[in-house]
Amino acid sequence: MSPATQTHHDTAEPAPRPLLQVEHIRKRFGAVQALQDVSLEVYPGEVVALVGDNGAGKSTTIKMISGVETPDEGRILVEGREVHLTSPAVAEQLGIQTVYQDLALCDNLDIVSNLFLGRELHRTLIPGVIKSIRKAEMEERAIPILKELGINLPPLSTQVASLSGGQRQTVAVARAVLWGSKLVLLDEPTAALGVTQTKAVLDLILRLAEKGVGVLVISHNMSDVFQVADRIVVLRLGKTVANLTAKETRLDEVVAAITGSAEEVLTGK
Amino acid sequence: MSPATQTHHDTAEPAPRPLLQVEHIRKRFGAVQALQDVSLEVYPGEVVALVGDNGAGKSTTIKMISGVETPDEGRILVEGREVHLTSPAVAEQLGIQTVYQDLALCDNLDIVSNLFLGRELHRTLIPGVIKSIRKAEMEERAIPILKELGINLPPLSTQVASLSGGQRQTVAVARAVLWGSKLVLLDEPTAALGVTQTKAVLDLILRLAEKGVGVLVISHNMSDVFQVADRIVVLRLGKTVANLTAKETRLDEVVAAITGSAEEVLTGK
Amino acid sequence: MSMQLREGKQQQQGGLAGVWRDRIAAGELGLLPVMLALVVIWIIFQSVNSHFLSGRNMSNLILQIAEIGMLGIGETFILLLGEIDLSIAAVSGVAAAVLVLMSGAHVNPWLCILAAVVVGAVIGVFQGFWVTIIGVPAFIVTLAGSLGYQGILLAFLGNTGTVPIFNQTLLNIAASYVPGWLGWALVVVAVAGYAAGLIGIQQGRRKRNLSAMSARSMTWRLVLLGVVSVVVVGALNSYRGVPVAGLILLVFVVLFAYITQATVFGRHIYAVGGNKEAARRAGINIRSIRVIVFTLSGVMGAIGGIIGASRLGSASPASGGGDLLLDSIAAAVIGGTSLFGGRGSVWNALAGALVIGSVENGMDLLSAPSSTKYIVEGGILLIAVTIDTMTRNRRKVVGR
Amino acid sequence: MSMQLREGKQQQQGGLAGVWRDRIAAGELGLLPVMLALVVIWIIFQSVNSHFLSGRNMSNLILQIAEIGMLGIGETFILLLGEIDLSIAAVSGVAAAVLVLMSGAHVNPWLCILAAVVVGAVIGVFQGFWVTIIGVPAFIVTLAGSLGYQGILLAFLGNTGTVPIFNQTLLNIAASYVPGWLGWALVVVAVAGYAAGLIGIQQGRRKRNLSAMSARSMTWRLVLLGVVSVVVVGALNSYRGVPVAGLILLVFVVLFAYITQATVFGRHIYAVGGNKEAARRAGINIRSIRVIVFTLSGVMGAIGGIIGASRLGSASPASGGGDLLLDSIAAAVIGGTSLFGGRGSVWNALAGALVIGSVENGMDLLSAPSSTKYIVEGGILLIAVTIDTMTRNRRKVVGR
Amino acid sequence: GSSGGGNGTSNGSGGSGSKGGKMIALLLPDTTSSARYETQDKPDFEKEVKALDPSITVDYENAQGSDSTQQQQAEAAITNGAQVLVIDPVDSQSAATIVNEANQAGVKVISYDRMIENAKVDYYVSFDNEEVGKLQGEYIAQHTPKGGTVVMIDGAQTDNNALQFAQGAHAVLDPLFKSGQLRKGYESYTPNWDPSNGQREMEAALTKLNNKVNAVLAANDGLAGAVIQALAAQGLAGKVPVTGQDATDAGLHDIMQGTQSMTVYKAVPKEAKLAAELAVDIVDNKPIPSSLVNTKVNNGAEDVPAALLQPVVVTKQNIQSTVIKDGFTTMQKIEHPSS
Ligand SMILES: Nc1ncnc2c1ncn2[C@@H]1O[C@H](COP(=O)(O)OP(=O)(O)OP(=O)(O)O)[C@@H](O)[C@H]1O
Ligand SMILES: Nc1ncnc2c1ncn2[C@@H]1O[C@H](COP(=O)(O)OP(=O)(O)OP(=O)(O)O)[C@@H](O)[C@H]1O
Ligand SMILES: O[C@@H]1[C@@H](O)[C@H](O)OC[C@H]1O
Ligand SMILES: [Mg+2]
Ligand SMILES: [Mg+2]
Repeated sequence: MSPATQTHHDTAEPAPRPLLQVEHIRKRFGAVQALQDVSLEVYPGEVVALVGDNGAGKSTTIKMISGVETPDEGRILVEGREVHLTSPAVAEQLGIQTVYQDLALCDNLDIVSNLFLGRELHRTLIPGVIKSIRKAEMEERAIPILKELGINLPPLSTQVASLSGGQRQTVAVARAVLWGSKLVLLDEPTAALGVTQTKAVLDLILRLAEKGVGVLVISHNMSDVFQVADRIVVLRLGKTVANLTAKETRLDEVVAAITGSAEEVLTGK
Repeated sequence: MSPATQTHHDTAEPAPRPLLQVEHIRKRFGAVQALQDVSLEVYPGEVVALVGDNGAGKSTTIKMISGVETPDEGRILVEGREVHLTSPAVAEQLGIQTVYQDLALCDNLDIVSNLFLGRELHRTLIPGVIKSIRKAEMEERAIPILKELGINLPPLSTQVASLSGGQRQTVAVARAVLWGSKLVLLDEPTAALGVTQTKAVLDLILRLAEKGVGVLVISHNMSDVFQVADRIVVLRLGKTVANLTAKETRLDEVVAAITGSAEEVLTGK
Repeated sequence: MSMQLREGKQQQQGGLAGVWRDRIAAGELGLLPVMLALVVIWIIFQSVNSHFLSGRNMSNLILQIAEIGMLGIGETFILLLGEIDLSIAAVSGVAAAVLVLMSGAHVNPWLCILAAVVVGAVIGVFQGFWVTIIGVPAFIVTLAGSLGYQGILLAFLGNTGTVPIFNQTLLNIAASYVPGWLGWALVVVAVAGYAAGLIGIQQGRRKRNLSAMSARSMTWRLVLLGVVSVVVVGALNSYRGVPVAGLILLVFVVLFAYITQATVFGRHIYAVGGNKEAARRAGINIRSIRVIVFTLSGVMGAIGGIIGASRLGSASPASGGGDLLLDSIAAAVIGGTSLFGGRGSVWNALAGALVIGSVENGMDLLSAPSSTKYIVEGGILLIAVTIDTMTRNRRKVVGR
Repeated sequence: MSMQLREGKQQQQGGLAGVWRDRIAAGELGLLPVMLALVVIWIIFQSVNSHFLSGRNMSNLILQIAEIGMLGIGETFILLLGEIDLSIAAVSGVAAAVLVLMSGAHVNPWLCILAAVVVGAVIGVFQGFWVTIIGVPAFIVTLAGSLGYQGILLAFLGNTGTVPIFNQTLLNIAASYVPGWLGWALVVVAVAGYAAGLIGIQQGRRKRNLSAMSARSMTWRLVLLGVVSVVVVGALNSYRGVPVAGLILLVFVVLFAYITQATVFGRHIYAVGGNKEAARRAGINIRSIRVIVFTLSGVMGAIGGIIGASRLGSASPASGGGDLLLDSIAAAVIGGTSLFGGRGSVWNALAGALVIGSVENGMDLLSAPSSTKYIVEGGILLIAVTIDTMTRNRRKVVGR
Repeated sequence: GSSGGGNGTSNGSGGSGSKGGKMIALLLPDTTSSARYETQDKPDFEKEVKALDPSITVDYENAQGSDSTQQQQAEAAITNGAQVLVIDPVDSQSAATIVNEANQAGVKVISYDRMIENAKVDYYVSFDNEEVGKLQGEYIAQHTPKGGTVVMIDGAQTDNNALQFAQGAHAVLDPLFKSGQLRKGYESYTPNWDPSNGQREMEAALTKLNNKVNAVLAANDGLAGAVIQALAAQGLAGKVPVTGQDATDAGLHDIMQGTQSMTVYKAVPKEAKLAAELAVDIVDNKPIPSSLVNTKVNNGAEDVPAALLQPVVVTKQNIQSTVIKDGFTTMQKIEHPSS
């Protein structure tokens, strides 16, 4: 029923297996039906943009895939196998890394600790009991990645509580880039970024895709979307209403799908 | 030394008194000199955009004007008189309203309560002691304002903790619009907003200015900036490095000032 | 585009059942889980000892929780702010000492009460000042305070030991009962008042085209209130009537519930507890809010102390000691008030005090050995709050 | 464009004085303010009673704080998580009871110790499970637990009353001293070990081109450690040497300071305490972290109980009662550990225990009347933390 | 259920079935200041009642040191239908409220061990608290060398009894302090009767007096144990007389070891037996034999008919003829207090 299969992978060459398949998920919070029927796919090396109006359910969708919330109905498949993402740890182990819209950093820890949180470089002193942190190595590894994102940062031992909005966002993005091995989910990763930093992040997204990583990115900025996305999935009121190949779509079509002013046109397409 | 006087008010007609003057403020946080030398002015009915790279000190500047932080050095004048903004309450009383980058909402309260926080409509039962809240009136007044911002919202009695990013931002903007009588400070007010909602907020900014309110808006989105701003103030590494009239400036000039790649050109201008 | 305030539509959609389903899903159950736990506790005790639900024992229970209830209210205010008050029990002891000493010097009993309350208020102001202006954590200020007030209490009573109250007015606070007919009249007033308020508010909302409670829902609430109050007053009248101290507690609960839920000051308490910085940025004078709340806590401590002294007929160097402090904090927390601020209500404190009081009262009726009592009390407490936690399980996901 | 990691540059700019100025401005003073308060307290007591700083009294002081110190460490772990443990004192009582009863049955002393620790651990696991998996607030679980364990203690000792320890090994825990020469040897080892560690780390950082501590700064730290430990050991050796129980406490502090500051597990505790949801989203198993921390707290409670029993030479139904609970929480909080999670250190607990212990010890030396004792204790506590708060005043703006 | 009393069990479960049955409530103050309440008073009292009239149930409550808890427990007992309250008050003054409630409900009250002041109490069965302090003081007076230094570790200032013990001791010792025959080197009340506080106080005393301590008046055996521990650390245990109270197994053990010198033995079994006889006679409506009630004590409200027992000083010498002979404890228990 949805045009989900109509992607640019649907060509003559043997279609690779999708990295991620989200099938008809639904989610209700108390009186609010946040997701009614959401389906989407991400192939390896593909950049998919998830767009939609405020409150359309984009962040909720991402939280389902990253294991922060669990769907009421519907299935999620990773590399063809159904998975039960009961916690973010499960998603991480599957190689899924996420930048959340609210950034989710530990304010009381410093920049380096946040970058490596849950994945600290360590030396095992007593197996299974004491793992000593390799602080200097962590700092050493952090520097080039942050540099790549082109941002002014205070000393790396600064608590993230005192960072500026863009600096915080950069830390969160760097974290996902450092660890995302298969699928990277980015919820408005450039919302707080300056011109140069935005460009750096978009470049990074493209480079990740080149390496074969699947990228699902949420953005309200259509020019960013068209710069990086292979495919554009549109959510409206908790439903996927369009699944478009970026190259074959015009901006106004996407906007129309978002606002719902031309639903018929698109689904008829 | 700074080109701060070079505004479009610098014409033949008698210059109105600036609403806000920020003069050479400095601020240090521990080892970080966040602001080195910031000066700017906002006239009644004028929209001033404050732009700069991430970490340039934009939010810190706004916090000085809204009374959240106090400068180490320098002066702030409102309507020509030096003011000591020792707390946000002081700024509010001067008619200054602010949308903060981190939104600063009370997650445990509902939408209406957040909109009216600190300014609840009430009926005085015992003078100075018991003021009973007029809940229904507050709700009634909130509806049209939220409608104007064109956003989907769950029931108004929903805790803001469960709102989407854009919904939260809308609540914060609506709050400032409701109460800002003289000067409205907006720190990236459209960062989380969709296309339609962004347009609604930009329209609102223009309407505020028409009413004679001064608006100081921070944004990384240059097209937004050029749509609404009369003047553009550029910060770099905690210093005001340019003060440009929007109509007479090209995009690349602003970007150059932000990144510092053409400092000489601009100051020489 | 279209702004869809989904409210009206959604609430009608599911009808009453739908509303309840949504509420349960969202964990918005208010007092229900605690009340459920309380009913379970009562059924268990009644089945083991048939005196438990007798009018006489209910009357005792109410008097037994009067002091904890008062302290629990004060502590609730503090917890709503995200602070803690470890001195409230010690304050009650000092207030009790002031009361009995002044009364012993034949001061007019009302003056004695006033003096005790003023002492509580002064202590509260002092603590509020130290927490707010100097910025020392409330935990430390009130812990240090608690030590200090214990010292003061000893300085007052250390050499005389226990001082009895002879004044009948003071003794009557905890020893008199409302006559039967007046009890019934109060039921009528309460139900009628609630009905009037409810209908007034909902009509106002309808007039403004806002979502309003359905007539059925309103009827249900009124019937519930009516049935509960008839049963309680009936039971109490079968003994000596409604205890005045219990009525005072109820008045305080209603009054403060109103203040927290429906006044500007109350709203600001929640705001400060939810996000201090956001409240400050909204221009709220968070300092004065905090000083006032600490003062209120001191006053409630003093009022609790007065009721406690009246009930015990005396004050001693041990007044305000023992488990009183932890019991009062627990009363607030059991009811569902968060230790992290911004969530809870004064009604919770009453419910929590009832849980604690019922457990202690029930165990006393069974006259079990001390070791068993402790273990069972701990167990019931744990189970009661576990029921509460499980029924509002989804809350965790939504909140914090 | 250019990423400017301002670190290196800035730190060299101001030199040592500049670093200190920045630190004071940022409120990053660590233990200094508490230590300052402690020194003030010591000077005051010494000037009132010349025995206060005698080697003998210092030795007593160390033994007196050993139990509170152990409990304070356990509580610090819990507070770092943003939870609270109200049962730690009761656990120490139960562990003490297990110890004396088994020892009375002539069980090998090491087995007795092991059994007591295991009991603490089991209790900790149980509580951690209930808090984490069922989701009942720690305040309630540990309060209920505390009641339950008091009951168990009574069941154990209610019929016998005080049970003395006869086993010399157990008594020796709190009654033996390190010989003088060994004390000095320990100073050498400590300073040398610290020097080696410091130099190793800083060289590693230099090699990697990261900002590193200046040689001058390192020398200062070493000299400070050297002087303090020489003075302390010298004083203690003038009496009987370093008390073994004090040494055990110190070893625990150093060990746990290492664990919290330098291991993955420790980092995760801070993360969970700072932002539970962020930690969860980072893939940290917050459940196991919490269960482990509660277990640790139970174990520390038990160890404290063992030391307490050894010192008293017995256990009784009163073990773990009195002010022990509030004192242990206060030890952690006075040192600067936040009740809201994510901020603090194990060293704080030691400093806090020293403050509390010094005040109590000093007041005992003065043999003031109880009322004075309470008032002065409260006053000193308040002033000590006020000093701490004021010196790190700017912290408030930066944090939370 | 209301199946009526008479099942004769003396444990708690009797409470529910005793409506209309015969019941006595035994209300004791705490479990921590002394072990006696759980180890002696309760079992002895219950045993005696059972022997005298098996149809009577005993409703036992312990207030854990809180006077308001005790009030709650008294109310529970009255609700349960007790005809007699045997109360060892947590607080001698505040318990008057309980007596008033009992009077209103027609329930008789025996003030047990501690007097309830200013209330219409029916009987008083006890030892004399001041007498206890006097015995301790006299022992110190007799066993301290002239000019010797005395340390006094008193009980909790929040416990009325502790004040009375201290008063008794001071009545004996103050004249000696005044005349210079003895010197008071240190005195402190001990918060909560907590031995670890007592240990700290004794250490402070030793430090302050540079170990020149010739006698220690410790208010009870729990504190005596802590004092001995502090003395032992200075090698002084057994060299300095230490008093005590309650004749606990641990205290008697220390007396046998020679580290504690005396304890004041309050023959609890006798006290409990007396109280039980009185209570049973009241419940069974029997006349009270005048041999039981030997005196009257004024409690501020009236002269209360009283049965007063003499506290006895127990030392190593008379241990056999007192506590052992009375069956208060056994040599086996003294040697192995944990069994
Ligand atoms: N935890 C929650 N509890 C209740 N309602 C929620 C919760 N999370 C999301 N919602 C509701 O679900 C809807 C979708 O929210 P979501 O955050 O997914 O939107 P979004 O598409 O990310 O919007 P934005 O562009 O503004 O970030 C919103 O109406 C929101 O209010
Ligand atoms: N409370 C604070 N403590 C320490 N450093 C701070 C604090 N607030 C801001 N800073 C530092 O001051 C500098 C300026 O921060 P500010 O938030 O003003 O930047 P900004 O221009 O708003 O950036 P962005 O576009 O990313 O929001 C940053 O380097 C930041 O790390
Ligand atoms: O027997 C003593 C008791 O009377 C007192 O109240 O508490 C301490 C005990 O030793
Ligand atoms: Mg979103
Ligand atoms: Mg900013």
